[in-house]
Amino acid sequence: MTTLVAPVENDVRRSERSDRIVDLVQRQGALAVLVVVVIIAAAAFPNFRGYDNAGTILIAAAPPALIALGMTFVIITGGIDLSVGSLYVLGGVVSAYASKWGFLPALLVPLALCGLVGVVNGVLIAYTRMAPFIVTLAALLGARGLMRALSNEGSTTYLVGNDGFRSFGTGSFLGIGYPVWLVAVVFVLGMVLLSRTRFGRSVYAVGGSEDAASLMGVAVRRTKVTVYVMSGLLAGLAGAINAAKLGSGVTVLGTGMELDAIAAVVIGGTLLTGGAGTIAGTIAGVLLLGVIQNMINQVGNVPSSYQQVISGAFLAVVVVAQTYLVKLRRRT
Amino acid sequence: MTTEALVRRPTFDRAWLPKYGVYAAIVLLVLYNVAFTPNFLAWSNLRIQLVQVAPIVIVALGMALVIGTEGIDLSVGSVMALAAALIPLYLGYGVIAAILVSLIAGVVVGLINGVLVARVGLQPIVATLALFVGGRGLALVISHGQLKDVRNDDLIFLGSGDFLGLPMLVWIAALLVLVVAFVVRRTVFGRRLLAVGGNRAATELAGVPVKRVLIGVYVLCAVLASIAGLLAVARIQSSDASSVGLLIELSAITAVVVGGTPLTGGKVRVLGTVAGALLMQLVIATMIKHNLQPSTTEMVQAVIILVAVYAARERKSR
Amino acid sequence: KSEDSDTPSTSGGNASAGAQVAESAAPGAKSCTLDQFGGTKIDLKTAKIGFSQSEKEANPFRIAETQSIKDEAAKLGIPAANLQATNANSQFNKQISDVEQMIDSGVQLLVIAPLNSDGWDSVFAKASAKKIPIITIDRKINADSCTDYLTFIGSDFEKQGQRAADKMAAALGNKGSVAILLGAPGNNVTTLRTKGFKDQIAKVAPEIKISFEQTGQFSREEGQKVTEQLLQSNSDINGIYAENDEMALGAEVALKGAGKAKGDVKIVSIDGTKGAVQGIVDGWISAVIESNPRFGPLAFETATKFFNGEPIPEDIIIADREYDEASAKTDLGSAY
Amino acid sequence: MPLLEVTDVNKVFPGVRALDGVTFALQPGEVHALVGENGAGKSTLIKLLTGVYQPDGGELRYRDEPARFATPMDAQRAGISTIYQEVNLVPLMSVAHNLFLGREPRSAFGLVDEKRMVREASEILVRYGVTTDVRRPLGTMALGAQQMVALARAVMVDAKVVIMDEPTSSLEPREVETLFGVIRDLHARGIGIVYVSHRLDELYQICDAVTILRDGKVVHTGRLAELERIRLVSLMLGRDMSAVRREGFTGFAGDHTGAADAPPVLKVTGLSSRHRLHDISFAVRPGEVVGLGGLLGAGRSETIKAIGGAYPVDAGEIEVGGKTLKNPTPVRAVQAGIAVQPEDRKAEGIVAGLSIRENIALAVLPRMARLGLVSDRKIDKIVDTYMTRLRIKASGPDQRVGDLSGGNQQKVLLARLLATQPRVLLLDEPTRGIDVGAKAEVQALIDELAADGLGVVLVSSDAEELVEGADRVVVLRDGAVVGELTGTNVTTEALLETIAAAAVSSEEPHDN
Ligand SMILES: Nc1ncnc2c1ncn2[C@@H]1O[C@H](COP(=O)(O)OP(=O)(O)OP(=O)(O)O)[C@@H](O)[C@H]1O
Ligand SMILES: Nc1ncnc2c1ncn2[C@@H]1O[C@H](COP(=O)(O)OP(=O)(O)OP(=O)(O)O)[C@@H](O)[C@H]1O
Ligand SMILES: [Mg+2]
Ligand SMILES: [Mg+2]
Repeated sequence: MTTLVAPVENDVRRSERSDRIVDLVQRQGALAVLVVVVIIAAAAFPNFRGYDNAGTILIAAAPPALIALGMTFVIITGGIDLSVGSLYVLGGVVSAYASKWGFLPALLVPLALCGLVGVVNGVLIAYTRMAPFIVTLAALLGARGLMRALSNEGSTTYLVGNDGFRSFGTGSFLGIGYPVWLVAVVFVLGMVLLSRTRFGRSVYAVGGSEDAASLMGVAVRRTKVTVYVMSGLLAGLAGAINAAKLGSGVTVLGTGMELDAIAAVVIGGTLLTGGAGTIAGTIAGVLLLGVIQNMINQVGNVPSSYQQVISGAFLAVVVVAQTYLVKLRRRT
Repeated sequence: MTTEALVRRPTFDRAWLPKYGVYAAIVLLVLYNVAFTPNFLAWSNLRIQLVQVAPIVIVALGMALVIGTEGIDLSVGSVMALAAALIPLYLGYGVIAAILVSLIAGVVVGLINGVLVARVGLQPIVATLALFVGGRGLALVISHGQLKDVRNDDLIFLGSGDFLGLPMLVWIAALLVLVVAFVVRRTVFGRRLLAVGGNRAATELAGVPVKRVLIGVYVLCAVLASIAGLLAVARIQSSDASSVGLLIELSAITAVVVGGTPLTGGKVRVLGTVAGALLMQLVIATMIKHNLQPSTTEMVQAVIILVAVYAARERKSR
Repeated sequence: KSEDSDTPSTSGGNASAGAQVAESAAPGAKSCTLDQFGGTKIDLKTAKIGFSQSEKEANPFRIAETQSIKDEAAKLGIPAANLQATNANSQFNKQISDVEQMIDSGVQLLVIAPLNSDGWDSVFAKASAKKIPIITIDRKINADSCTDYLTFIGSDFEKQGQRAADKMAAALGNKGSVAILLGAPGNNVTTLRTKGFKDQIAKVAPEIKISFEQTGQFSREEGQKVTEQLLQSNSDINGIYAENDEMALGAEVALKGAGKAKGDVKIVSIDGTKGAVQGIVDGWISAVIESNPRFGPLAFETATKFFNGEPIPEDIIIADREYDEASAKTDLGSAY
Repeated sequence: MPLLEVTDVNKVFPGVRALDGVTFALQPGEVHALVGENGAGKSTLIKLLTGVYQPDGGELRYRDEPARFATPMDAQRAGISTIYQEVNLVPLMSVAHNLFLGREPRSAFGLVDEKRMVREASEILVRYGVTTDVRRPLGTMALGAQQMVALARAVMVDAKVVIMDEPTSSLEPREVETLFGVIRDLHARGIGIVYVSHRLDELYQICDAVTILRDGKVVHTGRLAELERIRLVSLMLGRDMSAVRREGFTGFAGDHTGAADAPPVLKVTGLSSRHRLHDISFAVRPGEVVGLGGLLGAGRSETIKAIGGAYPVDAGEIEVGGKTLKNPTPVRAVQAGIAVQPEDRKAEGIVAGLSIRENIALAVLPRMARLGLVSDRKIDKIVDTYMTRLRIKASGPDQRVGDLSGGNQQKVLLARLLATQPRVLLLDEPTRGIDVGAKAEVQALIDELAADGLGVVLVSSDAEELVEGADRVVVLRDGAVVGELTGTNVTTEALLETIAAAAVSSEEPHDN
């Protein structure tokens, strides 16, 4: 086809350099805050600087990071998954149980079970138009009930019977625990999946405008089911690597984990309304929460109640700062 | 287009389930209990159920209003804890003073939430998450983490006293239900609230002070939560900031949603919310009375939530 | 009119009144010396010590426990900066990373109040690499002593349950119908206190029927709610075994609310907090088995002995006292 | 042999029969107009053709074979491309991603080839007159440009059929020309086109055949050239030709007799907002209709919103009835007597989930209440008044506004504005997307209101409407006033000339 008319300036918003910078800071706001916080922590606490301490932060962040990764996908489609905390515990329990059959079952059985719950979540949400909040709230209860049913009301802690699996959880390479490497690989895959594949594009499209996406030929339902399955799988995987690390299927975990994950994702700049967000941001969000926790411990002897006040205040400050950055971007 | 085709009332049979499903479920559950649970029909039993559900109803009322504006408030449990923590501190100045202080705490938390949502423009779930985390910590700081026994007769009367044969708690909850129903149906604030939930941009352009309405809603919700908090203190006769209102946000949201109020805003079903809370209370009571294990209770709750919400789900209309 | 409870410092510091006493170790039990453990001798006064608390200091037991550790450290002249204390806020993973972080920062002795008995593999891997002795208090960790950790100091939860059963049997005259208010599901304490109680009841008073068990989540409010429900549907109940004092106090409120008189339903519970002992004095509670939280003196004493080369037994079980109608009034002062 | 054909299809939504035994055939190389009033069933028919809905009965044939499209993707794969009525793209996604969604160019490992996509997107869009950084979010572009992206997206694939549901409702004249160019091009290549529009002149410009729907039934189908314009309208409305002839096409009667020397009821001086509005000044006298002209993106909507307090301004003064409006917010603006009808009815106008009653009363609740308690009696009275006065067709005041036809929704919105007893009405595209009948009614209403002494500001992309409706037209471009038409000068030609002249003189972008 030939050019039909002379090009005109359609771009009503002239892009400016300051605009771009703000844009960058906004998109990587969490990273910026993370860098600042790390610098402060390193200056203030000698013990923070250690290589070991970094390893500890990372290994502690590994399971929450996996959960937040799944949550990122879900939130970008405009949904939410409250069941991840329960699935995480459930995954750990069945992983420890299945470890007596070997390394692979210890990894695959929790994936299968949690993936299945993800399928149920996804199908209910995609095909019945029930609100994700409520479907996954029910799944939170259901999965926890299932975990308790499988562990004699939580009183039986299955021990990891497979030495290979156990040493996968506690061993390290270059001073960094194996689980961290695994999580790093999963994150790279997640990034590629989200930003460089058609599936990733459809995730954004569904969150940006479900109707438009469906009219543009995106398989909306399949995309939705997929993200909830992914979220379930990742929560199960998080449970499994945690079981490997702890050497047992601890049943007293995971309460409030879903809110931590949501907080990390939001701090990372992903919009809860869907349609926008990055995985790099989520990593920064998860690490930020971990570093803050670590800093509070570094201060030493902070009473538990003050710790919560500080976390809450910090959360508010970060999110408010993020919002102002976004507003700033919109205004220019 | 012609007038005839414009008359598109949903037909009765299809609209029945979403509207009255909760009530039907309650009836079914009551019938089951009458048949299989000893002493279920006793007045004392009804009384216990009402007393236990009262705090959840009170919190759920506020939650319903917030959800009506397309928001959510996770901080209600922390507000209860704050209110509870303040009571013993000010009881020395009299019950009224203590109650006032805890209500003021609710107002303050509500203002913070409201300002974060309405003015700063945070997503409600994140805005209230901060106080969900920090609020309970603050309550613990205030109470030095100590559980304190409350031996004030006036306060205890609120928690376990009777008036005209009904527990005070139930009277208070019933009164608040009426107040909230009245606010939603009859006041300018209530109508505006629904409009904000239905279409915030349009409501703003129509000249409605949207931010004020939103802040008002969050304040109201927090005040209701602090009432629930002080009533909890009155009932258990002690103030324990670490456990009062724990996880109540989930119960409240469940009650609201099971009661037929959509999370998408623009609609508030006050009686439905009460029924939703009652249904969940009856489910738990039934499980306890039949001595079932927590795992079973949780799984049954999950199924009931799904079924109730599936039945009440809005058909998509464009 | 507000009832001003004791501040933490006085309740925990009331050492002489309720100090822990270790039961003599069973002869032939496994023990551990510094040599066997492979660590190096350090001087506690200058050492860096880490203390990991499991739950918020929001109930008398935890408050007294943390305070006792801090007070004893102060008493020994350990500078406050050398005692690093963390609190896991009931989040197990946080406790694990808290402890790992303390190991990274170079602590030389760890005192841990574990949230859970299992799941300490990664901590042990890290601690044993650096030969840091771990003393676990109040809850035991399922692992090998002298390799993974040094020793456990604490109560025998199962035995507490058994003793509660004895008290219940005595209070009910060996027959009746009993309800159990369970602790938080999945908690080891819950499991053991339940097992001990049930086994012992079956043994000493088979005519006592356990007709109801529901969780009260270790909380007063839940304890009250569940008791209200159960009094309604199981009107024949004449004993309630509460697995901690908080639930017992909740049950007390529920009994009052249901119009029961003192002693209609016998309550036996475990912990020994002031409130519950007061409940015995008031006549609502029959007996309380103590679970003593004042671990400070014994923990530091054990550590000192260990670094002096003395053998340390695998388990140091403390002799918990008990309160009943006879002793409650006089012993009220030593409750925490 | 028809390319795409449905015979005797029905579609029933709960409580409404949207299509009733419709038969429709599209020949190859034909531009087929599909017309009808709001709610006649045009969009529904299109959605049936493209797999969004499944027909309740009847048969769908494509290229002479029975066909069934389960999803829009199926139809797309088979060669049926569609531009749906509301721009159906994803605003938060980049232009390039929107253009290529679902068919992104892929490199090794099946990964999306971002570079190639951006390059190709730029190349493609230039042909549609869109020269923008294709990596920026689509939502930041003007509506017209968005529509062009949708068009490019639809035509990009190797389509046999292209369906356009009101593609021009948000296009400026030049863009319409581009669109027509594309259509002629497709036409020449033998592609079948279904074209829906409420703008009748457009139909006569480019369509070959026409099918008229009324209340879900086909009332006429045939060659368009053989159908007189007035007959087309009478068929659409189901009214007598003579009645249509008598009433004319627009509802405007002509000039308003607002006192020429009365002090202005609205005076805007030096209104500026960074990047968007530059020193805008104009005045409106009572009884006068002032048009705001200009191309899409000229800043008309922003001007209106700024006056209504809903768009931040950095400088400038707004006076209503001689009193300055300080720190304008929507609340203060309404109190001062300004009523704004926003451009996007669905997003910023109606509250779809609430009833007609609630919608009309929304802005005046305090007046309908004592001590914060609303009086339903008072509300019923004004609702009644306006429903009658604006001839709102509905089953009753309790009907959900979302269930009304576009025209009636618009009237509800107007009723809400009027209920505030404003002194100035700011109307942004009051007749967009509503059918001829409703349009005429709204236009007549504007006349009536002006006659009652209100000052009216009218924004319309429909040059004819603007010129006929307004007494004066202030022309904007790039957020600045570039001219004003008064008296006999208020003509379509003069309007287009002013816009064009301004376009030439403002070629160098201003910077501030
Ligand atoms: N999803 C739906 N659910 C219920 N009713 C619907 C739905 N879609 C359309 N309708 C109804 O079907 C009828 C036909 O609507 P349709 O959108 O096809 O009209 P249209 O001719 O495209 O009108 P317009 O010119 O306003 O776009 C209308 O009464 C409309 O309200
Ligand atoms: N500063 C801005 N930032 C982002 N988008 C903008 C900005 N300015 C304008 N736009 C976009 O440009 C589009 C066209 O602008 P606008 O609506 O002001 O044009 P208009 O002259 O009012 O035209 P009409 O009212 O006919 O649509 C709008 O959809 C808006 O989203
Ligand atoms: Mg249409
Ligand atoms: Mg506009």
